[in-house]
Amino acid sequence: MDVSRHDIVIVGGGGAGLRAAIEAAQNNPDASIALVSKVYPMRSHTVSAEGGAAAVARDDDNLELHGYDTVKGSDFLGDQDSIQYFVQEAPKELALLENWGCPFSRNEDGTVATRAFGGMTTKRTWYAADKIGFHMLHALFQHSMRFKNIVRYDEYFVSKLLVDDGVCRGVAALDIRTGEYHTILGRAVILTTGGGGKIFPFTTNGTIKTGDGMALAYRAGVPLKDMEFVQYHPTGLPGTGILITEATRGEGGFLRNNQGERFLVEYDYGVGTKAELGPRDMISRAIVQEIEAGRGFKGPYGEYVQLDLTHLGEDKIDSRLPFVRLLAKTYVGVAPVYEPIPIRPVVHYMMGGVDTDINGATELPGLYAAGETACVSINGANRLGSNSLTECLVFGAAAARHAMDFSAGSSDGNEAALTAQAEEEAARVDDLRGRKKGGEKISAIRRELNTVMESACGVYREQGSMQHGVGAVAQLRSRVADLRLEDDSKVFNTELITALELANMVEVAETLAVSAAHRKESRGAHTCKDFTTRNDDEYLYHTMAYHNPAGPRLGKKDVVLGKWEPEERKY
Amino acid sequence: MKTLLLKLEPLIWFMFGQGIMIGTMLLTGWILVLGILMPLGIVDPMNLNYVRAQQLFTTSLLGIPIAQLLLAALLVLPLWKGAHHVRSLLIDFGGGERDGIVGTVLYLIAIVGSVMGIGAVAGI
Amino acid sequence: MSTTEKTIVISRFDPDQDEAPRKQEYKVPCDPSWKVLDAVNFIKDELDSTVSHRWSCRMAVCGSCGMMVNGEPKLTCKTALDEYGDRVEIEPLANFPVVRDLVVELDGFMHKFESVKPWIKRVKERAEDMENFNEKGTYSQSAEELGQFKQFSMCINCMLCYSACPVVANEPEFLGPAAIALGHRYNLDTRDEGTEERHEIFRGEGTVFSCSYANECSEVCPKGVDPAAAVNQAKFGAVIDWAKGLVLPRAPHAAD
Amino acid sequence: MAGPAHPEAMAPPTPGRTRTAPPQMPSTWWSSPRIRTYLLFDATGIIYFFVGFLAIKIVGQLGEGPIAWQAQMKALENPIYIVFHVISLISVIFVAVRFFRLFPKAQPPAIGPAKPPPGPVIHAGLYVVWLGLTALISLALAGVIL
Ligand SMILES: Cc1cc2nc3c(=O)[nH]c(=O)nc-3n(C[C@H](O)[C@H](O)[C@H](O)COP(=O)(O)OP(=O)(O)OC[C@H]3O[C@@H](n4cnc5c(N)ncnc54)[C@H](O)[C@@H]3O)c2cc1C
Ligand code: SF4
Ligand code: F3S
Ligand code: FES
Repeated sequence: MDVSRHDIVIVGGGGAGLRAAIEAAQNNPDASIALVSKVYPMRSHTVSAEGGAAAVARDDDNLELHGYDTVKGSDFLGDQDSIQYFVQEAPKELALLENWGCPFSRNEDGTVATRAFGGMTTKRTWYAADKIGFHMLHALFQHSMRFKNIVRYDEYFVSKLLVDDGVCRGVAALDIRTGEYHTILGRAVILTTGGGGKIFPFTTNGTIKTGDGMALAYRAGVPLKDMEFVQYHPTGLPGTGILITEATRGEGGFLRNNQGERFLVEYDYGVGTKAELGPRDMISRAIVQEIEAGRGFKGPYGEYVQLDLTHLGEDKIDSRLPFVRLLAKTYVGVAPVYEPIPIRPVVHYMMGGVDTDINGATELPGLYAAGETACVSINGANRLGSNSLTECLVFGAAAARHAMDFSAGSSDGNEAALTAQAEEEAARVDDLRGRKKGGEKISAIRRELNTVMESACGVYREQGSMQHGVGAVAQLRSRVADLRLEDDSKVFNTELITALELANMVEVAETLAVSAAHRKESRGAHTCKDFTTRNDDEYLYHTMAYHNPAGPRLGKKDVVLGKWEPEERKY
Repeated sequence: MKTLLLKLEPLIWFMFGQGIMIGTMLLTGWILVLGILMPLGIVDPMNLNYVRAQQLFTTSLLGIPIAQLLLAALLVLPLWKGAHHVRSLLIDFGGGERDGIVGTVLYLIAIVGSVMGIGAVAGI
Repeated sequence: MSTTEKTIVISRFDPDQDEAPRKQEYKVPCDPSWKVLDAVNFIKDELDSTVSHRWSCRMAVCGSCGMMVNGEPKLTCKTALDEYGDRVEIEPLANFPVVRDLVVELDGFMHKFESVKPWIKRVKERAEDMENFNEKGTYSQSAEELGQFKQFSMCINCMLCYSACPVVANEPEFLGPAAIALGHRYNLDTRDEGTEERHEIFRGEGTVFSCSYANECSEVCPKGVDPAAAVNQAKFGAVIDWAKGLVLPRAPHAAD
Repeated sequence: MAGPAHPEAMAPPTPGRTRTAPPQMPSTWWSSPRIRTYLLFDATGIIYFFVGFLAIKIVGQLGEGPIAWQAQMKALENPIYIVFHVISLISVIFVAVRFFRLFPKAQPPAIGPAKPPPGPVIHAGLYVVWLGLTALISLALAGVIL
């Protein structure tokens, strides 16, 4: 088996992974940084982010306000030390991104322009028309090419963390091209593998978002934190789940029901005066209620409401939202300049993830995490739109700094033991490849998983269906062991990859369902019909899910408060 | 040969660009009258008899032999457009490997033609 | 919704078993709302899980799902299946070595991409250069200056243009449309100072002058980048800098 | 597919890690009207070569004296020459139309501080110059002016 050695290994080439790689490479020109990704970095799903990235930029704004908005958005479950660090680093990180060539939209005076976003008191979202993620990812990727000490492993699938002597010292990665395993050793590992929206049927997430990093850490004994909090984005296209950015509302778009009413204004859904600029969880709930009240439209992919941009005019749509125009035209055949766009809430983002401290460090020495896969936590029970791209930058960089420090003070570990673990993993996966026994089909299990998760952990949740979901997912986990794989070729065997991903998804879904069923309150994105209010007395803590062969074992972790006291979350 | 071509590529491209632009603009009227209308007798060829042709092609403006310059351009530039496009046509049909030799030969033809053309104009 | 049955022909190649690519036909019940990619995914999910292809975002932005559809390079997640008749042929991108089925070799492309030095190059690093920044730490750039290169920054690296370009097919060294467009994008960016160096690269091995302005790249580009415009603008700049270089001494190069 | 592309087309800088099938040209290489137009455009290069050398010969005969010139003008009445010139005229017009369409976008957005005019203006301008020059040259050759 090929073995290579680096100072640190970064798993994932999205916004967080690339930022981490650049930080490490720039500060340590002599260090060797491995960047391992299952797709070429520019294909990472950061590419799809549309709206923008938040950081204080205007004179009428300040860090305090950004911090408060974030804490309030998180329904007071976000850690306030992390949030303060986050808002303070945010402007510097976005300025760096600008220096590296990201084509941000501009104001008249040549400064970077900002737009309004849900839950933010003022315009603090930096944008590049409606393709910020694409531009951010490409700017980072292209900038990273400058550093010759970043060694890329493109299209390598990481399926196991190598742990020796209680320290994470590398990864076992399947070279998708050859079908052979490769041991990639480093004195520290950073997971930046993104979210896992593909657990759900309707999602804005791409097919590569299967929660791999969460599953890797989880199996290595690191707890997953706050997994029950899944963000539904209010405006996805029915059918495909393709995102129509929140910036449509930031720029002044309206939501309408089948009566033509702006229901967020006409009825009281608790978003108050913010109406369309309310936070995502609340607007998603409002839409579901609107539909349940019989004021939705019927369509081939279920009921929906409308997002009306017609009053913005063609010029504004073309300059600020050109991608939305294209997406609506291509995927639902609607011209937003003249007609409203059909939309419905879709799964968008996972607030929870690998538990880390403010430095990105996990409980397992040598293992770090950043980006959507991590839970620092600044997002708490509900993320504010445009905070997560900035989070990738801020905590990607922080994790890299701390991982490099750790790496400098650590030893190489026992190479033979580490390679042996990788050999074992290679044998396991080799066994899986093209095993023409077993009765389960990948696509069937995936579909079942999707159905279960939607009914158990939707916008509104009920104890009954959640409990049922827990049982159903546990069953799916045992059925995954009985997958039938047809493809026995080594080269670019995507069936094998899909099988590994499915196993990860099921594992992550189980922690999600179990965490959700346990939280008997309504907080942020977790809305229980049986327990409709927030219960700070009993549930103001982070849910921790630990790996356990029989199913996740739950624990608690204190929320870091101190600056802002919990209060009712009203907009 | 490929390396030499590579070094001269900017110059070649410049000549080609002039060929396609100026060459085309000058050729249209030339072909129309000299190649079609006069031979068909629609325009009397005597309008361009030896004496008048001599006169016309040596017209100068403010001491600049403007007609001769234009004529030189008309003769020389199309050859560069020709050479370059024939070369790319041959590449399109799978001639990437031979390109060094083919290109060199074609541009040599263009160079020889250019010298002949300038000679012809000077000889009027 | 009613489906229509179409015959989807997929080009198969497995280096372990096949000497050369072969065709395989599938009968697929197609929904009228489907994109071409949906049909391939249906085959993968329901009919034959050994078919290999790349895709991810299914919203025309990650650039991974380029394939030849009835002989033309297409972004399959953006191309409606309805545009085609009852028989649709899907092949891997033309002009690329084929790794497996619909998967092509990307490393040659990545190499070209990287060789134009696609990052902001400065003669002086940011820290030594504060007068160019405002107090927020960002460069000043007007909307108009942004507009000059914005279009060329929209490339999703889907490589359709490489599949369409006749010169790419025959001249392996040619940098090709997307890579040149990318270099040109940085050249037009007011924050960058690496133009002369990139023009030198443009005159090197993979010379921009190889382009014969077929314009096919721009015809097939799904993102309106118009790489042909970039390539031909780049020729102009490369010639000017070349001429300058004949008479003037060379300015110091920007740091890598 | 239409056939193999260059075997090294888009090849990785170092040999790939697994065996690959060689690159193929698009199967529409011959059938696509766009490609045919493009190939025809390149093929006009042959015509330009001939037109150029023919013109050199014509002007050369003018230098040889009145008799040679007269003979040259007579020779041009040969139908083969006429047909060739008709084809050339079509080629030249075809080149102009296609090239003038493609020309504006090849202009850099700024040349130093100067900005070229918008595309459609350049496009129209090229036509004006082309038609103007053609008229001028035709009239001059035909003896109407000068
Ligand atoms: C449609 C959409 C729109 C969004 N809009 C916004 C917005 O406007 N503003 C905002 O702030 N946020 C937005 N978000 C959220 C934000 O884009 C994501 O949270 C963020 O991009 C996540 O980045 P990441 O680096 O953590 O992960 P990703 O970009 O998802 O990257 C994950 C990386 O990990 C690699 N990887 C995964 N598993 C493995 C494995 N097993 N082995 C090897 N490599 C692996 C992948 O190849 C990939 O390179 C949006 C999200 C979506 C889906
Ligand atoms: S220029 Fe267009 S066709 Fe070429 S890679 Fe970029 S987006 Fe794709
Ligand atoms: S198709 Fe090729 S030849 Fe030039 S204009 Fe585009 S690069
Ligand atoms: S799947 Fe991302 S571009 Fe088609």
